[in-house]
Amino acid sequence: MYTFCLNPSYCKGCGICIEVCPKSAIKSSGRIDAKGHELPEEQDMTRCTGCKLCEIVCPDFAIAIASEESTEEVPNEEK
Amino acid sequence: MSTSAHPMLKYLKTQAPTGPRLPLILCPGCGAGQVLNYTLHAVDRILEEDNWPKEHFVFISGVGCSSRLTSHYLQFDSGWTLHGRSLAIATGALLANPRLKIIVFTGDGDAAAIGGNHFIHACRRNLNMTIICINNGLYGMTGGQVAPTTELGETTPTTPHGNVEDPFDLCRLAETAGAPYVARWTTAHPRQAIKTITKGIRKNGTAFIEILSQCPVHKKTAPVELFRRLREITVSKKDTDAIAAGKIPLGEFCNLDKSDWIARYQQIIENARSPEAD
Amino acid sequence: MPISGSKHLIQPGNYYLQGAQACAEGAMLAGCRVYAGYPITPATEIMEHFARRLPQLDGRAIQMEDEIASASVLLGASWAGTKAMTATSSPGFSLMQEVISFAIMTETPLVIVDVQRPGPGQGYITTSQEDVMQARWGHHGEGSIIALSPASVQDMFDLTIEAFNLAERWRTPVLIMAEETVAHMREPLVIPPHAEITVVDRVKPQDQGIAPQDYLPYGHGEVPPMAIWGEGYNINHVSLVHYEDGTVTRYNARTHFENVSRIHQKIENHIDEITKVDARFIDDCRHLLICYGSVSRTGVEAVLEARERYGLNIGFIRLKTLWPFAEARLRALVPEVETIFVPEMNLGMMIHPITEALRDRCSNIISIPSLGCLHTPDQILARIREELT
Amino acid sequence: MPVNDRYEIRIAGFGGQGVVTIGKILGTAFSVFAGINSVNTQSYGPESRGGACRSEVVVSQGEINYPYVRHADVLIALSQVALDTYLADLKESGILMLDPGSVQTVTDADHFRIIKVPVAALAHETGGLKFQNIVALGALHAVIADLISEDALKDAIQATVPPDTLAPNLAAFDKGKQYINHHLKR
Repeated sequence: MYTFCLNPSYCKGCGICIEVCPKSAIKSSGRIDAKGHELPEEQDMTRCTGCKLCEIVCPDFAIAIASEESTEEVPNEEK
Repeated sequence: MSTSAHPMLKYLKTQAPTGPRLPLILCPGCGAGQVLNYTLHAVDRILEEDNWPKEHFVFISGVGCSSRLTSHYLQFDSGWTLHGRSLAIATGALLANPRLKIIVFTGDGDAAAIGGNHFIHACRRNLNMTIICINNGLYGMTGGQVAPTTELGETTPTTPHGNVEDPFDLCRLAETAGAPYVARWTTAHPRQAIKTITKGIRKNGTAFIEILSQCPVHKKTAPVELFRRLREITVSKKDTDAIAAGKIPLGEFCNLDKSDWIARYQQIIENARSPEAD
Repeated sequence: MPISGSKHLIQPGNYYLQGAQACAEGAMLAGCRVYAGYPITPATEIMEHFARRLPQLDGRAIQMEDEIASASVLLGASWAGTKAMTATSSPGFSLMQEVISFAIMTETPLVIVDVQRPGPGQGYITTSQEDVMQARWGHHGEGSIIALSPASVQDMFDLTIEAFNLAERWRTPVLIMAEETVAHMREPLVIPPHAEITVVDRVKPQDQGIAPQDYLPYGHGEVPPMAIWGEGYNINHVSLVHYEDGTVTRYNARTHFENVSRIHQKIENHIDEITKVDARFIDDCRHLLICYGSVSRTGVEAVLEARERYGLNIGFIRLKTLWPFAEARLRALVPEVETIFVPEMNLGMMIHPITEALRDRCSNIISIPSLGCLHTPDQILARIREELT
Repeated sequence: MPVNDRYEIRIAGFGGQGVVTIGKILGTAFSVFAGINSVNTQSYGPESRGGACRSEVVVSQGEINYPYVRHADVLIALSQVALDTYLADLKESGILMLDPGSVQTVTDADHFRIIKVPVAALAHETGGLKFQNIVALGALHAVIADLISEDALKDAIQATVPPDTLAPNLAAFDKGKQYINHHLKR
């Protein structure tokens, strides 16, 4: 089981992640954020195979696909 | 909502003393961010597998949208330099310290127009650098003007009546000029791009990798639409019929073994410093 | 800082060399290990000397595709921790203005020699001082520049070492405004014991105990310590208006002013430390001759003759540093005089800052121009006598 | 030579005649091997061969300010054009050395001390035309031997020419010097 983690302050709503997902696990949220971007959201993450294509193609480093045993953490923020 | 973050953020300066540096300055759906993502995946793999010190990696760029990738985002040594001159600057860095692993981000205007002369000579000289050219077929930063890679007939702000010039094939140019490693992919080919960039960085000598990219803003088209189009207009280099019909070939065009500038010059240094020399 | 001992460095002793060779040998003693250039008369001899000698010192010389590329090489080499230089002549110097501007903003130490030839256009291949204003004002944007003016083969050696020291000390590009005359002439050259030669190296953040995570590439004081590529400081060189930490976003006018004025003032606030002026026969002189470069050789000969043969009480000043302009130094030296003569191998260029500095000391400041050749002493003398008798 | 007195030598001809090399050898001889200050300058056309070419050496026991010839003490003219161009700067009763094979016309000849040396012909006798400059240098030394020793000049030749051409160069020097001593001196 995988989790679709979106950083809404990085995402610009280009939709490429939705386009590349081979399983249609994510979809557009239909909501416009404060900067005018239409952000994606999960549709059905039970379909997700963890291929991470959405994470790789994201132009804004806004997506992380976490597996349940994921140890990935928030990056070190510079002082 | 999970707190997991993109794995490549470990290579980016998300935060600086004067405030946050991300999100990237690029427009929504810009392919340059994707190329950065692919490149960092390649570097990540190399750091994991090759035992190269991270501090030896240096990213250099010129001016233009693609060059914004080194404008203070990277947790690496980097230089955001002069329009067209990044390859000459990379040359200087390698003359000073040949152990550096130089990755140059450039665009089609930066590499082929204002930097065209430096580009062909960098390919000819064969210093150990990886040139990643993000080709969106126009000048994005200044408003979508015609570039040396713009298709014949296209209208742009500076070709309002249509472009009368034929575009450069940058890979053929690089190969003819002598670069030992030349390849092309698009932003819509992420896994192939990562594999090729990894190979390019590992290549001893000048590696030229062209990534065809999308500019949704100046093409006035949705990113996803352009992303699909990149798949449609390109084919494998092996599909000669489709290429003859006008499709753009993708893949590795050459991968030659030849000694690089530093290795050849090292012989001169050793001769000059040998006890037999004056 | 002691010079790293190498049997391949020019050894102390007496030599008879061309100015071009003295310049290259001085650079190598100062630590220059990368040279990039493009052939152009009358500067080519410098490059040919480097190409022959640098491999012996484990350095690298390269012929680039043009002067823009040559100057660009210096940026990369300097950032990677090596002192680097190029030499060109006037048409090539025009092409290098882009890099000079960029190096000022990115605070990159490098040295550019302009062996001046006459212009405009291709002009000719003889001697000239027609680029002295371009040296200061040729680059786009604000930013002070350091430019030196050698007059002898010994100067070509000494001032090249000085140029590297100034570049490293102030983290800035330094120009050597040579002329065909001094680049091609041969003269005795004395190489002092290496221990007597001062060599300055840039301050790195490591030297000040600054850790990578605390490092501000454009901070920590008037002249920021400079991190070297490959040493783990993740330095990003930027020429867009930036904050101390290199951030370029969130533009505002105050940051812009602070950024550029610091870069300008780090030079302008230290003019006395940077500049050199030679003066002779200044006490109680009634007239004065001010010049620079090889013209100062003719100038002093004309002054000696004017004093000895014609009894004219005329003093002599030579500017060894053209930029920053040594205005305060000049004002401290120069008394009220009746006439100031300024011979130059152009149609009157440095006469402008000289006039600006001394207009209350003298109301009759006269240009003695020459194009394409060094004035003869007789030419200068004739103009002096025409004015004063 | 008194302090601050300048002795000025100008050599002029076509490019390729070795004009620049004699200037360099003379300067090196004076400054490196005889300890006398000198400045050597040169000018040449953009063509490497065949253009007008000039080399000068100014010698002084004191400081040399103006680096070029003001009033030449010696003019070695290896072509008619060189003579016509530079004769005006030669001092009254200055030394004018010329090859009668290439310089035929001298105006105001009685104002100067003219020394005719068939440098080209003598060079052919020693090893070829390329040694004509050193023949001229040897001949010059016979005339200015009071200013500098033969050893200093020969040391300077050795320091300047490629090692494998040293022997013919020294022979050419001797040839020029002997010609003067045999033919023109009592």
